[in-house]
Amino acid sequence: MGHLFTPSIMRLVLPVLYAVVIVAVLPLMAGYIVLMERKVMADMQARLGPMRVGPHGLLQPIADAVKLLLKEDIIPEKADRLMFWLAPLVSVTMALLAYAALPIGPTFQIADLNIGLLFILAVSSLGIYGIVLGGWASNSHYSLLGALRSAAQLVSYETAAGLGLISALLLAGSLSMRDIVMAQYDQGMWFIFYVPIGFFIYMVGSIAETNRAPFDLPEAESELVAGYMTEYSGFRWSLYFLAEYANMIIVAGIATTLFLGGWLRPFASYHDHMPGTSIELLDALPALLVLGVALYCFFLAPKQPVKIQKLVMALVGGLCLAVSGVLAGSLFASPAVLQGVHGAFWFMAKVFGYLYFFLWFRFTFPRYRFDQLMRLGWRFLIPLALVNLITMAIALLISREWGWSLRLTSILAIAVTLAVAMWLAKNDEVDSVVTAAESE
Amino acid sequence: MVLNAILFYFFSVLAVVSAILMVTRRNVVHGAVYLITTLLATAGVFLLLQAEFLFIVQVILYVGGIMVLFIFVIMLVNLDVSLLQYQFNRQRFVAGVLALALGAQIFLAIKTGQKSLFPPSRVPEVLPKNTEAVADALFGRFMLPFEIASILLLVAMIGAVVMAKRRA
Amino acid sequence: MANDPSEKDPVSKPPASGAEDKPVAKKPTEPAQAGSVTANPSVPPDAPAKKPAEPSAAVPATPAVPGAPAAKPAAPAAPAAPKAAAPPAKEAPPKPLPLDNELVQRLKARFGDAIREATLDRKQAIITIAADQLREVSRYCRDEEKFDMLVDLTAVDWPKREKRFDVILILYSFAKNERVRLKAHAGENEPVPSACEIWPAANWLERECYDMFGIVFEGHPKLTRILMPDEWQGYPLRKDYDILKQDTDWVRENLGIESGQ
Amino acid sequence: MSDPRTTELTNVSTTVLGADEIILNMGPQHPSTHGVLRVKLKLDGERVVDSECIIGYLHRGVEKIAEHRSYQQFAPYVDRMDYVAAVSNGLGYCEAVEKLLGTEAPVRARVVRTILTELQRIASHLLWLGTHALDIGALTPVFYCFREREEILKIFEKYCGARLTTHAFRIGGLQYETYDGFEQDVKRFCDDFTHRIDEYETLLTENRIWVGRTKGVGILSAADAIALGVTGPVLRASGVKWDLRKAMPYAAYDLYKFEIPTRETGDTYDRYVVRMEEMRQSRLICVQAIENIPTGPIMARIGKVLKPPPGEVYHSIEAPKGELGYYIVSDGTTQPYRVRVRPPSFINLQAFDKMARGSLVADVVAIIGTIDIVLGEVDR
Repeated sequence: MGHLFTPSIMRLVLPVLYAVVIVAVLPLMAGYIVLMERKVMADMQARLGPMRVGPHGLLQPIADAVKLLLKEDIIPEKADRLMFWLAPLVSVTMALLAYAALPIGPTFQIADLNIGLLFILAVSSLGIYGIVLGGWASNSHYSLLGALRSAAQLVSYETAAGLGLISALLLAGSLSMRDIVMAQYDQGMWFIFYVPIGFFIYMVGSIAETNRAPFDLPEAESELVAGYMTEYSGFRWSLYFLAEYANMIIVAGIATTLFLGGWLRPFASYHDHMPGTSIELLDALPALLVLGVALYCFFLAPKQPVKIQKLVMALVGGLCLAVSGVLAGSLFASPAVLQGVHGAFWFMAKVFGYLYFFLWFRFTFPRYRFDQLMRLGWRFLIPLALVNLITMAIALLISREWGWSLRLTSILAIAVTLAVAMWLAKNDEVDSVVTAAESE
Repeated sequence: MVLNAILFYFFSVLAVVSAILMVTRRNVVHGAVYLITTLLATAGVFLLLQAEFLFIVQVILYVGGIMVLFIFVIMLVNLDVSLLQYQFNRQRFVAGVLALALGAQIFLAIKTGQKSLFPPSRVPEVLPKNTEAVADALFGRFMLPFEIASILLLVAMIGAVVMAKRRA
Repeated sequence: MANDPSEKDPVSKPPASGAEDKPVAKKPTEPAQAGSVTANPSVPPDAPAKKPAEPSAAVPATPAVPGAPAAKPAAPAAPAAPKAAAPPAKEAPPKPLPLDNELVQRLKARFGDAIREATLDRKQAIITIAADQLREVSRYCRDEEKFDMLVDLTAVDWPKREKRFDVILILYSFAKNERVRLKAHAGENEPVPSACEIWPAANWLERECYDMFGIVFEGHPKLTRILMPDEWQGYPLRKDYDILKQDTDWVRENLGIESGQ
Repeated sequence: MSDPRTTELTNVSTTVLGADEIILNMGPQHPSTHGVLRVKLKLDGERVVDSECIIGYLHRGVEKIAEHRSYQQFAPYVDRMDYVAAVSNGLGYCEAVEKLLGTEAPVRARVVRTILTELQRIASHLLWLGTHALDIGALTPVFYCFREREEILKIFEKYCGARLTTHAFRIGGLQYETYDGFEQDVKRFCDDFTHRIDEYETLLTENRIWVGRTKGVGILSAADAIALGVTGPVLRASGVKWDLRKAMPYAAYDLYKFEIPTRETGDTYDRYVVRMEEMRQSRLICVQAIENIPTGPIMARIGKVLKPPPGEVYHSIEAPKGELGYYIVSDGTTQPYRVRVRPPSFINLQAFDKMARGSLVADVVAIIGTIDIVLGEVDR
């Protein structure tokens, strides 16, 4: 039996185990992100959001999932059957495939490819086929119009997002996601502080890439009535839905890894200890946070109107308590375990923080018109990303050749890029007036 | 090592079959999808040769970029007209000759290159990171061809923009 | 309307024309209102909604107006009379009175007998004109008289008269803040000249008139039904079109039910 | 209205986006056509080449019914036309019949009528703002607007028992005295409303995307507006300073001071600014009116059976959508011989084609929103 655990086998079993965990957890997480979105949206719109299914709507995602499974799955009569079946499949597989290289914790990573970032970018760019073929196959010119629009949007914003990423890669020097995080650990500074404009460009690019918020033109409800997803229903539609939210998590994961220091604890190099113990001050934070949540759940439990809701709330409180126990327990375990568990917590915290911005944008901004969207992409974001790349490279060069500290040179680079951004924005306004006049 | 051979044959058969399917389909979009599978299969073969940078470039460039524009054009062009047109194949003879010549060449390559039909078994333990290798080659020894190629691309892009501007 | 400017004498403002004298609480706004009315430059005092009684009253005051027809009909005096003695609520307001002010005179001078009659009903000017001159009168009203907005174009069906339809055009002039109502009599299938070139607003209004009454407006770019289904037979707003009547075969064919009721 | 089932004009082939134009049918069931309006757009790519509005789906023959009802019986039908601004419909009709009878509502009735009509204007503009922003993609304003509109509807419900089709007024004045606490409710609403509007303004007015989506979209020049008979905020946004409440004061409008907001270019953004300013002015009127509601009778002495002497009258008011006019012909009986309603939405919608031509599909949705039409009034 011993040979079963030889390194080569273990190298195979562990990633498969991680993969199973991710594929299993993902739909659940996507469901709860939907709930988070509806609750945050309700909060911003002076209302309560789902409250009926489970305490404070906590069981709503399960209800949604069951509904989607039971819904009738209609295929339009003149649709292209093969494509209609294939399109959502392509979307979902590409979205799930991209998780292969995502470093959730120092050890919790399916495969540490030395071209990790490129692999994720490549695979998520294949997601376009799901949308384009879906729009084509449903054979109604509403969805075709929506599909073509989203293809054009994805292609143009991928460039912008890619360039935004490269400016962070300059600092990291390697494509492997692990090395990028380690680089941020070695340099003791998250890359967002060195190249904030790159982060901003990537954020805008990633929102456009996942068809969300001000850029959700392809399924703009009012004009094209749900764009390429119009003809889909039931489980097939939920595949698209899962793909969209999986993409959102990937995009948030990439941003966290590259700009927000992946699984690193904030102030990773700060090593002050709790008096008299070997526990670092900041390491206790996650446990305390989750403990707070647990207490709040227990506090709410008796207030729930229905008995079952009291039970579920208590259950959720217990769950949080267990998680905080694990987090606290790992404080005393070996550093590897500590890093693994806390790393995963910090990674997830940053991902959800990033997603909060997604939701926030969605509820405050109206929708861009298609030509404005394209103009923003090609005439503002991509040139800005190029300029940002060049100035960052120069800053890096100066700091390496003349020994100035990277912080100083990066601030200079940021200043130059901001100046260019102002100039670009100014004549962008002039153009938008011109095009408005043209369109008369 | 056996896994290597299995994967190799899987990818190559997939590539050949989908290439044939691509040519024979009546519906153009199905053809495009089979073309994509062919490209992905060849990318798989690159991976087997441990050239992962090439694998990624193949996936991003061909499948992620060029094929998207292919499908874009297919959808924009009004296809009913092209379906009705008479599929000319008067050049049946020329096509035959060309196929034979190509076949002979490939056969010769296999004959002289490798003795056995199985791929070599040398799998070096630690692999040089070939992204860096490609980068060094590109910016090191082949600096000049790289610059010429980039200028060529630039000219092509400007040409496209000028033509589009005039037609709009 | 108590606050209807036309009734107001520039000097005093009768608080309300209600018959009995109501104990009106001390209204701080009272003086302001009187003040606001006269002081409000944007509402020229002599441009109330209705044809003002004043100007016609003012005319006699300046007999020196050359060429004014010598015998001023008693009309201008008449409207002043009822205002003084507040009519008891029961007694109805005066019957439509013949109207003769500059606008009517200019129109008569210009179009002669095409202007059939001009009356003042409830202080609103109504000028009846010959149907075939409709387009010329409208163009004249818009260009010279500056009635630049066609407020409404509709019709009234008087089945007992031989020319059964009244085509009504309500015009409004921004400059003079004044309304006038042109009325043309049209027979059953007698086409009426369309006012589309003069006021583009007439397009849909005439289509609705055609849809509801069957009046054909010749010169209209696309005279088709606008509210009813295109293949509907019959014109609903005609008096002889009973309220329960329906185009039963359209209903049966399109909606597949026996009848709407 | 062409036969709904045969949509022969929609030539949908598998690849539709060829060089030739496609016909895109929006409606009659479409989330952003504010009711059953069908717009047939001829598109060249994304640009609108030609548009045709097909209406009549909600035609109930209100004018035909009027000829078979007595004057008082017809009053509730009037609320069903522009069901978003029922109170101002009622005001127009009651004042028209009062003018027909030659009588006039007492001062107290006129002041209360003015307050309720101005509240209704605010409610109608709030509903417009919410749905208009929703069409353009801003998800949040609609909830804020409906929260304020709810306050107004509560006041209506307390006063006349109904929220939407209120039938609040009677010919000759009011049937009900104002409930006690009416002044406090309106006062509380007016005080609270100022910073509510500022909330919407911060959310939208300087929002670059909102400005980008509305500036220069659906432009209507002053000359076109007047020629097309357009009235209301759409006309004022094109630069014509004209408001019936000032030009021909009715009810108690001449007792209060308020401004008429106008803008110059007449695009969607200007109409947005004009309507927001109008809401502020309406609030101002309510504040002035609520300070001092004159006491006195609320009903003129016109007796139960109304038999207006033969003749005709045209009376119009400034409804939230534009000039709402009633042309009533009476033949001396208790039933009107003919009631013609001048519907502002119907005539304003006619300007849609001029605004939409040359714009993009996404703008069509914004343009329908900015004209602020209610299909009940368009189809009558």
